[in-house]
Amino acid sequence: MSSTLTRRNILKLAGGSVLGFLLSPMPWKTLDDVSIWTQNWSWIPKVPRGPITHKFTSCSLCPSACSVKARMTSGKPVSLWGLPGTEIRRGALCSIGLAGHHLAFHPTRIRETVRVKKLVEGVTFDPVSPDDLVAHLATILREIQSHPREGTFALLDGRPGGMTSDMHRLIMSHLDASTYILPDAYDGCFMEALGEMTEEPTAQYGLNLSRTRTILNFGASLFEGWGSSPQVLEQFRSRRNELTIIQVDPQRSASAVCANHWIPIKPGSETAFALGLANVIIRERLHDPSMTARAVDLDRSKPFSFMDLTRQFPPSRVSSLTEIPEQLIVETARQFASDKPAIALADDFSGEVLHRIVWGLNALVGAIGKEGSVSHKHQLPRPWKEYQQAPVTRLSEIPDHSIRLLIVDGSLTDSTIPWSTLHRKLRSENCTVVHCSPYQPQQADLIDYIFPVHAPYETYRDTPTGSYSRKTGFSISAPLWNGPQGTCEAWQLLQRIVTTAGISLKGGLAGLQPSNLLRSQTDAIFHAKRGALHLPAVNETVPVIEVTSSDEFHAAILDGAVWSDEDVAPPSSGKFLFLGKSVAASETLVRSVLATGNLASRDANEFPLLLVPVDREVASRFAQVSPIMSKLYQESGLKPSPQIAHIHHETAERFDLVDNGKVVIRSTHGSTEAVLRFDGSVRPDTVEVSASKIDTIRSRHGALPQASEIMGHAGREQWNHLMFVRIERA
Amino acid sequence: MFPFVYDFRWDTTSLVFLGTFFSVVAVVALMVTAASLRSLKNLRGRKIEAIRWHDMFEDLPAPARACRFSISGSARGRVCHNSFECGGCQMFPHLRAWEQHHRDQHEEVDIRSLGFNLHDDRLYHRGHTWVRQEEDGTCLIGLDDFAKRLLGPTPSIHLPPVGSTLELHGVAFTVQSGISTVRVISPMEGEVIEIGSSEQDWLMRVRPAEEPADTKHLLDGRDARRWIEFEMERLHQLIENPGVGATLADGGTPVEDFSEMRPGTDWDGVLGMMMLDV
Amino acid sequence: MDSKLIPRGLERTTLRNFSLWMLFWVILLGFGLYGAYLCLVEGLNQTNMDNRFVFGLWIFLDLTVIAFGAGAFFTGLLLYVLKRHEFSAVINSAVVIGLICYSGAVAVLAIDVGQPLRAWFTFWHPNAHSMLTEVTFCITCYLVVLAIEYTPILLKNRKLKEIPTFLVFQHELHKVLPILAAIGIFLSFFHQGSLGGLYGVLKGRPFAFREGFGIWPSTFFLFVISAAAIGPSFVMLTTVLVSKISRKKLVKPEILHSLGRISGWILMAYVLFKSIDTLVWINRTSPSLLFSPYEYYNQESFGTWILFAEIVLLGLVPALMLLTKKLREHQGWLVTAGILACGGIALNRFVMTIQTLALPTLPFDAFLSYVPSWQEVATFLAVVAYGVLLYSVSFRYLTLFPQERDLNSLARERHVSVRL
Amino acid sequence: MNSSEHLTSQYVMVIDVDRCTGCGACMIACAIENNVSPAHPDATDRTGVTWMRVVKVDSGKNGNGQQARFLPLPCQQCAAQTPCVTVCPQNAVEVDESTGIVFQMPQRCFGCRYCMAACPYHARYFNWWDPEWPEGMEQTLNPDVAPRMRGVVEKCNFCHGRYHAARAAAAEEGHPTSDNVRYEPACAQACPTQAITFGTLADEESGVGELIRSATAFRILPKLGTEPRVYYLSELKWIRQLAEREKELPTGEEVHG
Repeated sequence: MSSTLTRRNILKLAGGSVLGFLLSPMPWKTLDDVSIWTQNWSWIPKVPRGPITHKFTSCSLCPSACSVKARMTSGKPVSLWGLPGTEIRRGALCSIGLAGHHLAFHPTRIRETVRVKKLVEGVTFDPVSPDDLVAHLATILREIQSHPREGTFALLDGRPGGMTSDMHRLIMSHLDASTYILPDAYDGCFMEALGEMTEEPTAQYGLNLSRTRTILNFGASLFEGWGSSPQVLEQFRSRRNELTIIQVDPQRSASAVCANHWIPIKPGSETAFALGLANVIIRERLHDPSMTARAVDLDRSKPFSFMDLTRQFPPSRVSSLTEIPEQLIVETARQFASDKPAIALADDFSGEVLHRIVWGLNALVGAIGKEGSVSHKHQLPRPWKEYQQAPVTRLSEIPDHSIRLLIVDGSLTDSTIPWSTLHRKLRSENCTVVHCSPYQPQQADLIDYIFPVHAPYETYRDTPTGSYSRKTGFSISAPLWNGPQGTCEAWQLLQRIVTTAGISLKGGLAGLQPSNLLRSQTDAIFHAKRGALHLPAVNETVPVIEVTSSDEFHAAILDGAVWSDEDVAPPSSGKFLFLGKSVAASETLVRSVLATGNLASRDANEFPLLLVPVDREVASRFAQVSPIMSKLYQESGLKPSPQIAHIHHETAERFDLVDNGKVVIRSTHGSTEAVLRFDGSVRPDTVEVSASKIDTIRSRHGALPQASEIMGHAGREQWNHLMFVRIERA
Repeated sequence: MFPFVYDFRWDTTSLVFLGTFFSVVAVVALMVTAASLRSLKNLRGRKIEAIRWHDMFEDLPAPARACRFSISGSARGRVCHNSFECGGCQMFPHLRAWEQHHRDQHEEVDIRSLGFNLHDDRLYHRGHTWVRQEEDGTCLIGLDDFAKRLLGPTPSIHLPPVGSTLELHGVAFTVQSGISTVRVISPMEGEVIEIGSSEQDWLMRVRPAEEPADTKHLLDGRDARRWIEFEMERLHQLIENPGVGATLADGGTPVEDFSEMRPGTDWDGVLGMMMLDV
Repeated sequence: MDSKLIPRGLERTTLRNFSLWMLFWVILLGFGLYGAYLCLVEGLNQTNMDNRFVFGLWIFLDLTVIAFGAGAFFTGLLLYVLKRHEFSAVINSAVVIGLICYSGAVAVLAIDVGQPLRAWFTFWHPNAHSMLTEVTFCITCYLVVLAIEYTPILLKNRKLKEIPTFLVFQHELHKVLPILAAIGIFLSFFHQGSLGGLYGVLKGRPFAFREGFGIWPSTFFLFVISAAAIGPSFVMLTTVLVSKISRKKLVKPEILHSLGRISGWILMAYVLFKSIDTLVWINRTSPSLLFSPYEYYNQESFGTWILFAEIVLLGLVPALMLLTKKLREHQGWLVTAGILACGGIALNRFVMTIQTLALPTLPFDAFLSYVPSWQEVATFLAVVAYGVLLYSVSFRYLTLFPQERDLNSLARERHVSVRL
Repeated sequence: MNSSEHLTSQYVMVIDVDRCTGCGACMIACAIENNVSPAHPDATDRTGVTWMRVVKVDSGKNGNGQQARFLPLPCQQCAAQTPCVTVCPQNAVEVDESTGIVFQMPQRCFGCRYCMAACPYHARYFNWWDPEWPEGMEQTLNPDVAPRMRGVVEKCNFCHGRYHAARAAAAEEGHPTSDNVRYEPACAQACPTQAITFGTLADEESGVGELIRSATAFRILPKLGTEPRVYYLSELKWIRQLAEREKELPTGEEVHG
């Protein structure tokens, strides 16, 4: 009985305490705290606070060099917006530019000088002291100076044309046994091919597409989302129906989607197609006599003539090579030749041969130097003369196994650096390669040291005026962040090495800093007294002659002003070459042309599918993009994800592959895993694989861009290089 | 959630919905509180024994609940729904009268049924206890032979202290035999005034709650005889040993301790079933 | 050893066997809980659900399990409201099953939501227009009711009832059970219904959208009826299963038969209504949204066979089986029919959850697929294991089938009456 | 095009499909503006967070006749029987009557994802992971928008942060806080071809009123009766028919949304 009583008491006690607890504020407080805690977790970042200001500058990621208005919180950029600026700066930032202020914090950022260790399980980056590196390189440089036969010093400039390039050339002009190298393909080399074909190689050309009626596009970036022509975008925006865009593209790129006509061409047969068009134009006498009159090698005048070449590409043959109906070829040619002004464009990385032929087409229809096509423009006024600078050498012209010390300036571009060709040019043993880049390189196998340079918006940087601007222009991207300790520009490394090596630099180059370099540049422009200055803050344009002092000019430039040059009179009627300068050059060209179309020999059973590298624009142009680009590449199907390959379902069925299935893609160069997606727009017997090396956060976990995995170096350097693959279920 | 508290929506749907919800909660809460309060009342009002008996009676298997008249053969297959409280059973008077009328007056009572001593002066309870009314109005209570054999030779019996009260069908005392303990159901209501000593046959002397003690629910020797047979039958079924049934049925002397008959049966269960304690 | 806990006169297997049996399920439970733990700590990225397949295995499990749990409320209805006393033989078991199903479902829901700690916001800022609010409120209340209904069964345990407080409390609770049962029926009606409404109201999902009566789409009522239809079947199935495993007669066969019969009638009604509903949907509702019903079934994996299976194969057929006396009274057929019926309802819940989400709504969208991750499956198994454990313990130590004692001396009763 | 159900004070977005080049600037601008983090390594096109999502829509035909367009898909801000609002169990979604903006309260959402099942436009996104920015990048977060956390649903709200900023600015200039201010969502600002027009019907200058009445205007799945506040323009018949489901549809295979 007593036990029952105690039990009852215990129950009473328990009940009472529960009741008491409920009546106390404690449970409610706890609930409240829980709800508050569940609404802001400590590990979710807090947003920055502070005064909101704005800063005007411009984007240096691609030659379009858009004007930018940066929104700053307590002096740090939180967003970048395009400014509707002058006609040479398209004020609409692309997705990559919009996230430009992220690039300083990219996961693959290199923050200190490192030595690259290649191990079986992969590469590692071990920090080294920059001074030691400079001393080491200086000794090598000294040895090179004393024994040139032992091998030379070379510097490869990833993106030529800016102040940085000038500095490289100026400094290198003081060195013996050293060459300033340009890659065979780089931003704007399509336009430069034109220079090769006229008798004024130093002439600058710009595209003037505001009144163009027909654009025949061989994969140049019109609507890929970056580096697009402001005039074309403007025409597209205003929905004026004058412009007809014909996209010749093996894959339905954004440009193909937006174009009026998409010609899904068989990969690698673009040159044949272009020649087919030329053939029709000549046969039907649709060409422009004023231009062809200037042509040196159009007909019979030389052992190799353009006409002979085109004769070998009648529509019937071209149709079989390109798998495009004959009728379509003829119609395209007629439209291109009749609906003028017309211009044919080609991707910078589609190879010299195609460039030549495409310019040939343009010449035929008289598109050169005409309103609405290609126009001349001034050189940018420089503070130094051409002769002060080291000459420009093309990589292909460098003798094999000659380079002992190589410095690569990859501050703005990475994936277009022709590592394999460089490999051939390097001395087989005892050679040193230094890569100047803000980020871990895509291919580190040749690199010995990586020297950290500024990421975008960490220093003053100008951008060479791009092909799409018809006038020369100048603006700079100003630093929005302070770069990590010890980062500088590539030319400053060179400067240090040279001075450490005890070689004296003339003209005050020794003590030159980015700031006074910029100043001398702006002064040069100011004293040219040409063109006008657009001031974004007030959205006004003032002629340079009205600018009172060079200080004012300089200050304006620092505040994001854009200088644009004046128009240039139409070009002199100089001679024009369709093929090569020399007979030999012409011969090689013709040979390589004739080689196109008959596809590289391969075992059709071993590698039955043709690889179409997509999203080449990003791959070719940008050193790195913001991780936020995952929105386009990983979190939506908008841009081709490096992890996803596209194939036509009928092709897939033939190889018994399923939608969304994991597959292994093999080529002679290697293999990679991917998820296969069906897409009705993919050509039969091809597979579309991303060529871009989009480094979303995912890439921290080792996902490499696929095309580069399986295309090999050559493939990466020239996209028109054909690559065959085989796909198996993983 | 509550009116006037942050973000309460005053539209009809919300009001109807929350109204219903709160009423449901209210009803549930009410039910539980009611139950708890009544339990408290019962605990104080000493209704525990009654409740235990009633709940337990529900759980007893049908044979254990067979009506006394079905045992005596007057009302075949009748099962008691009144937890053996014949006093409160409306059928009882009729059946009793019917039985009185039809019973063969000359049938002599064999007080040695199946080797069990049945005493004519004792009234038996279905829980295998007996009651003897003394001249002085007190009653003696003891375990019948059947129970003794169920419980074996040396059961330890825990009797209540003198002065404690017994309730009808409450626990009179507990007996421990081997591993199992059984509550022995009190055949009557009253106060314990004396505890029987070991040499005596009875266990306690009780002063009944009312005079004369209500004995309707108890069986006289005559009924008891049929009842014992019935109980033997139940026992056989429980320990599943037809053999025993046979030997006992023809009046052979049964063993002193049933538990020896069939080792390995759930003897605890058997005890519970037979002594009406589950 | 634990014999003092086992009700007197009920035979149960030895503690050793029991422990071995339990051990297996405890291990499974542990594994499942690990999966659930990952989902809670790492987040729902552990599952294979995504922005398009927002519900998966778990919601399907919830809908099904709650439908199966309907036996609790329906038996309550039969026993307490319609006064069919014979069903007191299974009510305890039904209550335990109900408790298991509902607590299991609630537990899984708690893992399924992204921020479980905020779950109570639903009570704090309820949106009375949302079917999910209705579900949440009703299920929570009903779970409480079930817990209360379970208490007396628990307190009646041989050892516990020796404590007078418990003895008396369960006795008193027993008296108010009818009212609680009535409330349970009310709640069940609404949440079974609103579970159906959950999909029926989705106008953005023309495959699931249904017109209705008042604020409730037809699926509301279909879910109620279907749940009522298989509730008894499931009780019947579990009873048979348990008696097979424990090798005991638990209830009189007639009770199972009448459970089957009731199930059959309601299932028949369900099939009828479901067919009408489907016809209306195919010919009016869906076309009015410019969705031709045939689009829904042009995936071979989700072809029209699914509709046939749902209505005829696993609806009409078991209904007829249960309604034919001969088949019903043959245990084999009875069980088969029961399984078919339950399968049919499970399939219905599957279609409502999975197919609804798999089908594209946007015109330029593709058919989606989803395969649960191991964490999801593990959590699913945890619920099963939990159910088996709770039921086993209850069956061993509590009186789930009051007739069990009788039936184990059924033969004798007859014998006795002969001798009298 | 019926627009009677929109109050003139409510905001409307008009997207010119023929002008969209699929560059994705709107998606990036949106993510930066609203502090949406870069993808988790394991995120896919079905577990990411893209308030603004540009999908490639296909005419279905194969070969040369084949046509495609890019279709930006933000939250359609449904004006009538807004599906996500009615289903949310805890009033975490609200429609601002004056602006018509459907607003998600992430701090109240408990992640049941019922609203996502209800949304016919799949414009709602669940945070399957906690948001994560590479080290240092959190300095670039927009001060006007709080980042969300794992386990809650979020979606486009017509740049609510900008709306409030504009309201505040207007108030400073002494405009009555009642009338709706003019502002521009990030996507509209970022679009290189100005394909996105935004404003209230009352605001004549914005020109949305005129656009939604134009013959080329259409909305997605109008028959559902959700009366989206996002309109599309296109000269192309096939895309309009596709969006309105007026004819038999291509099978899933050729379609890549």
